[in-house]
Amino acid sequence: SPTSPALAAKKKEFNIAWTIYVGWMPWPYAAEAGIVKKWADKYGITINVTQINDYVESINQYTAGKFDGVTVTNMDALTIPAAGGVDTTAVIMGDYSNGNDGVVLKKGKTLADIKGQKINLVELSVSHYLLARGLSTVKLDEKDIKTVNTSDADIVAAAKSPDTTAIVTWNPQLLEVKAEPGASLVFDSSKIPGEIQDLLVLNSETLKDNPEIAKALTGIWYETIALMKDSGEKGKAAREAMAKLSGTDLAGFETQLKTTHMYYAPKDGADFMTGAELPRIMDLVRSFCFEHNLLGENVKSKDAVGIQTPTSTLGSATNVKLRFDPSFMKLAADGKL
Amino acid sequence: MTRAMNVVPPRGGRILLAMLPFVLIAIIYVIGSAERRAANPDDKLLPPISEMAATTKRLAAEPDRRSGEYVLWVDTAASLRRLALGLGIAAAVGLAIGLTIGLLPVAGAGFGTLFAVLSMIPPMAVLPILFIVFGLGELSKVMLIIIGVTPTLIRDLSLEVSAMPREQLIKAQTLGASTWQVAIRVVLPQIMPRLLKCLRLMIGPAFLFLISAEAIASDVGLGYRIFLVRRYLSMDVILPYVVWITLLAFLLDLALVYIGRRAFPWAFVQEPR
Amino acid sequence: MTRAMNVVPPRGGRILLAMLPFVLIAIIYVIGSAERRAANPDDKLLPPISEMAATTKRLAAEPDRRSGEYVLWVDTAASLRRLALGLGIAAAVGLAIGLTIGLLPVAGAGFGTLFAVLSMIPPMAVLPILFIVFGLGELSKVMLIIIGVTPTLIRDLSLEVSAMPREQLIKAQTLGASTWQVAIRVVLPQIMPRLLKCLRLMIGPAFLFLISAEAIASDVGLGYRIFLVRRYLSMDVILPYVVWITLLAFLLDLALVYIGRRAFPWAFVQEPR
Amino acid sequence: MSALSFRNVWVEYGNQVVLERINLEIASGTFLSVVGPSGAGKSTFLRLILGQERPAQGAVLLDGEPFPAEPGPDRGIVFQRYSVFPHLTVLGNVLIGYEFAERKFSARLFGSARREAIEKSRALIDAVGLGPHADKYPSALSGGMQQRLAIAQALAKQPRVLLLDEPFGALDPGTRAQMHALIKPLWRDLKMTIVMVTHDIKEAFGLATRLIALDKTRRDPQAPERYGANITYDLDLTRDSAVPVLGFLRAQVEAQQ
Amino acid sequence: MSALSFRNVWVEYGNQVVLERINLEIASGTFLSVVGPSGAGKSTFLRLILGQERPAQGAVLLDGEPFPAEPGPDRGIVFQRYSVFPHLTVLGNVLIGYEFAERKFSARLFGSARREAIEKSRALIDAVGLGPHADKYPSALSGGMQQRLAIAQALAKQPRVLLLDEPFGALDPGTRAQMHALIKPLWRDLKMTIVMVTHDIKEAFGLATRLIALDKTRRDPQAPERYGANITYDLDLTRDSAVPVLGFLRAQVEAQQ
Ligand SMILES: Nc1ncnc2c1ncn2[C@@H]1O[C@H](COP(=O)(O)OP(=O)(O)OP(=O)(O)O)[C@@H](O)[C@H]1O
Ligand SMILES: Nc1ncnc2c1ncn2[C@@H]1O[C@H](COP(=O)(O)OP(=O)(O)OP(=O)(O)O)[C@@H](O)[C@H]1O
Ligand SMILES: [Mg+2]
Ligand SMILES: [Mg+2]
Repeated sequence: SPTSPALAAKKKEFNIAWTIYVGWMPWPYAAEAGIVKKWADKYGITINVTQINDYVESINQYTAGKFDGVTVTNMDALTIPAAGGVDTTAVIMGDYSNGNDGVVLKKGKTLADIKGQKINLVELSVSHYLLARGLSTVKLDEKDIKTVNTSDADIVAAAKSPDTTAIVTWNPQLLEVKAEPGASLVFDSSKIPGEIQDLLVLNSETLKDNPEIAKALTGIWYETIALMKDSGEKGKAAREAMAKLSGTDLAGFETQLKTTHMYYAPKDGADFMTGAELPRIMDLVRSFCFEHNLLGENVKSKDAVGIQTPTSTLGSATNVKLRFDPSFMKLAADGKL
Repeated sequence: MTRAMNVVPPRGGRILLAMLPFVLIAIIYVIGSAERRAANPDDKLLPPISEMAATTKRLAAEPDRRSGEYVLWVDTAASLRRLALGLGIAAAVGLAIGLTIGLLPVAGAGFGTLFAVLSMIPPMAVLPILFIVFGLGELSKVMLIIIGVTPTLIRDLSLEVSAMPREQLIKAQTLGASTWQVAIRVVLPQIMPRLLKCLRLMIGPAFLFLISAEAIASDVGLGYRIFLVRRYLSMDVILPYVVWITLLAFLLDLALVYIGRRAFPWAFVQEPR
Repeated sequence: MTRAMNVVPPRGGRILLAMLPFVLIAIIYVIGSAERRAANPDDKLLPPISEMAATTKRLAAEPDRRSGEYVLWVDTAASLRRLALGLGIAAAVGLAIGLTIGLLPVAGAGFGTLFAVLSMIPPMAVLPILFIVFGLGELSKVMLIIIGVTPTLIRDLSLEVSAMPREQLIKAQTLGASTWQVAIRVVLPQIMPRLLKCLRLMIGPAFLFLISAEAIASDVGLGYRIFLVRRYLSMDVILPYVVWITLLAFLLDLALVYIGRRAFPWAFVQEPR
Repeated sequence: MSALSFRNVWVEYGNQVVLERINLEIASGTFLSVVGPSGAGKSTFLRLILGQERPAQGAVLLDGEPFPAEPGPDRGIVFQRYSVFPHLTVLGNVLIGYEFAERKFSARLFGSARREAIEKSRALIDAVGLGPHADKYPSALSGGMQQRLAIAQALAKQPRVLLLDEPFGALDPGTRAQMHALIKPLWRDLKMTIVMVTHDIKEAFGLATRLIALDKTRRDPQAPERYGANITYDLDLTRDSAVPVLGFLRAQVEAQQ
Repeated sequence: MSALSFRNVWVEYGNQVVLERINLEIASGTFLSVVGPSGAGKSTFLRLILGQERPAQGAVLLDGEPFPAEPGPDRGIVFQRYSVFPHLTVLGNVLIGYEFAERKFSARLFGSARREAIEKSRALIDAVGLGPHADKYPSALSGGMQQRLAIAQALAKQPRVLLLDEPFGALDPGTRAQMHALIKPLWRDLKMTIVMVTHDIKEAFGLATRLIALDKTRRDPQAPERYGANITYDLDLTRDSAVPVLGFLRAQVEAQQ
């Protein structure tokens, strides 16, 4: 269709969608503080940063072509746009979850106690992935438990219900669930560091024709998170604003930030992308996705969708749909933006 | 020349006319789908009809790889059970309270405003409280339907009762009827057709609440499946499910019309124009 | 002894009776809240009324530290604008189509089934498509209300038109009226009270759709705020918002009743019993 | 005993006075005809006796007692507009009176009690000439047939006071004569008090033992709503003297000559 | 010209035959009275002329042409049950006929055209005696007043054929005489064809130039629905000869003696 950015060549206006999550709060702050406009002007383009409340809807809209870029986790980038044929490139490796996602039991103290329980979680999400990874560490299988799909917006309320015994969720909901009397956190994402990544992805087609959008976005990102990291008054004000935007206060926001491994330095993000870890992680992720039919019901092998990292290509080389491109982070690291 | 309002299409023409807009919609869909596929061969948003048919066949006729269940039928059974329970209880409660409020001025004064206000509360917004009170199991799903549908039923039925010709209520009293007798022999049978009509209008909202409840916490059901596969934009599952839900709702609607015509022939004597 | 159905409470008693259930609910809430607080001093589910009052004051009377806006009022204005637009357009479209389908047998045959089917599609399930087609701006939120409300309006109004006494339509024709004249001078004014009644019944669903739309894509509005704080289970914000929405809806309802009585006195002459 | 008294009764709708200063004693067992021009307040007069309308001033008494302000089985009514139960067949419409009386809770009869009630109902239905239509719903009856059904319904309860609002207006002369032949002996045997509104002067004189005319006695052309109707004629028809021609009938008498 | 012809017309509801083998020629300018027992099919007969009902067999012709199968301004009607527009005042109910005719699109009159139409309407409203009630809604009118309003409404259009279904049934004799005095000259001056159903034999004979009686000629007690009504009497009232007593009236005549 003519609105599809896949067909668009040179353009001047770009739409980026974001959703509320601790690792993505720099985006609205940057928009509000004028950082977005500053960098957009520098590259002679316009960037609209739009909030979508529903995370899945934001990715769906990106996949349908309504947005040129979106904030997304590595797993969802693979299963929704990439599996949906939209060639997608991750240009910013923002952070990975280092405890932001967790498994909480109301009955039981260790992960092994989960056996036979009913678990409330957002099925087929990173929570599900975390659970699967956790189960494998205690030699359990998904057959040993029962999952109940529970909306992320309502999971805190669900956790209060007396008949709920096990929950897998992410922050800020995780903080609320953990605080339930008698609840214990038995597994979290800090046990699988780097596996749940928060990215900014762009449509590869748009990126190829308009590299300046990636440059502008990278510039915005690193300027903003530098502010966020700042320990002085300016940093505090920025973090407070971000907290407000995500519906919490400074203390709550900083608690969440603690369990988020931010790549404040562009070089660290780029290094992670070019490292040997990434292909191993993506292989784990795509295996999980394939086993749960997330790559499409008719897909016969986990190789169907190709994933390209700077060091290697996983799966079909002729059907690469998810790419990791560290070049813009490198430009930032080199101060060439 | 005959006035437009007096032109009655013949029986055959009527069926053709009724089909026409559906055929048009199907054609528009096919074109839209083909266009998107031309631009992106893996497009998931508007899958071609052949692909949806294949998915439907797999969901309805092949056991699931992991659970061994026939997904479509398991989902349908679970959802219909919840829907039937919810609508059934809502109908009974709505009928009883609506009749009381409409017939007794004292009850109307005491509870009319209450239910007018209750019917305005968005049920989704108070879900957390519902969860605590009714748990996360089947009960809370059925309750969401009941809570969503009953206040409207109550309001509509009580308005209907108070709009009944006063002459009839007076006539009944001159025939010696007590309030209770008026309620069960005069008012109740006369609002039953209205109840059916209301229920027909409420099928849509009831499905809406059911799907929302299943989207929030569930492990089986039509709404569960739709929201599960929404995670990877499987429109080839969502669209057939939506069509299936619409078909189910439409059949339920037809069934209610049929029941109405059989059970309350007097209400339909003059209806066909 | 007077029959229960003939006991009419006096004016003052009626108001007292109407208040009673609300007072009861408030008392139950206060007790429940106190109990939960006693068990867990950090309980968030049923905050005491004092806490909710403080939160409300903060949202309504203190400018937001960052934006300088009065959150409650900004949310209310945004939501009411969407609601008014959505309901207004739905009413106009519903009236036009409902009247046409009810009055013209050909239109009824052609589109009656279509709208019966359309009214059964759960709008939430096709949300992704709606957002794609109508974008993510104000339009899609208004559209969700329109799509959710209009088919029901169309069905109800067209049923109402076809239930009009045939004698009146025939009388109008013997007075020389064309189809168009029958529509605007005989049918339209007589279904206006019904439209108002329908709109009253649709206020609840309209708010539901609005809140759902705002929960998915928005950055201001009553539904957005509820969605935003739901993850923290901030019932001290959610409950006042729910009460506020209910109050708004109830006032809207009263306004529609008032408009109906002023504009269509003939429809209410016999109503008070 | 079922004597009715009106003591200085006024009825008003908003600022329109409909009836004013009505003083009337109706002895038990009277067959009272009420005549008067259209819109005079005849139906309103009946509604007062029924307890459906309360006087703005004054009181209506039954056997000297203040009136129960609600309709009851002691006062039957046939309304001016057909008012049968649309959801019951002809038979069901008559039967329901017996069912109300005999089964307080279920209001339904079964077995032999039902057969008996059906028999009584059928006799009444045959008497009003609806025998072949016993299983039809009211919507399939002609206007006059519905009116006859309403009459059968009211008679089933054998009320002490029977109120008839133009009961035979929609009937052809043949059927009307049948109805007269039905009601007169019932009135005599059951010692009912009957109040009948009619426009048929022959009928009014032929059936009744007493006749009153309702009409406005004063008119203000600028404010027609300021004055209500009153009793302008009150004739005892049991005396064997000549009956005076009613003033307000003159136009009609002239027109027919 | 407005002559009506019935050629072997049958009307059936489901398996019930209502009218059978009706053959009738009604000359233009006739004032035809239709009498017959309740439920005979008189209203159905009018609905046929109106185009509201289609015959199961046979044809109804207007001036020899097949009938337009829909109601039109050439045929006015006053229904048996009051059928005025509830959402318009008395004045609005009469006015709307003029508005339909003169403003195709808006169906509303303004300015001097409106004033003129209001004048004509008021004259009619005064003629039926509703002058002081011109601003009331129908729900605040008595039964007879609604009926008079319906008459005024139908007369406003001066139709070629006027159909009256017991138009004066709910009126007192005085008002009824007024209505007769109103309609007779209009019929003469406008050369209308009037078909009037009535139960009042005096009225039927007094106003009409021709009278027909509808009744069943054959009855099967086991299956009353198998036979429909037919024309049992057809009297020309313009001849100066004695009029025979109608058979089906005997009961009534006897009862009144
Ligand atoms: N609900 C009402 N609201 C206002 N006025 C009313 C109402 N009902 C009746 N009226 C007025 O009361 C007066 C008497 O009405 P009523 O029905 O008693 O007359 P009636 O004598 O029975 O006439 P008819 O012979 O035509 O039936 C009328 O002028 C009428 O306009
Ligand atoms: N909608 C209908 N469905 C079935 N039967 C009907 C319907 N309308 C009328 N009938 C039947 O048709 C017959 C004639 O009815 P119609 O109304 O023409 O009688 P009528 O001569 O006008 O009687 P009345 O003097 O009582 O008004 C009746 O026996 C009635 O039962
Ligand atoms: Mg009256
Ligand atoms: Mg008739």
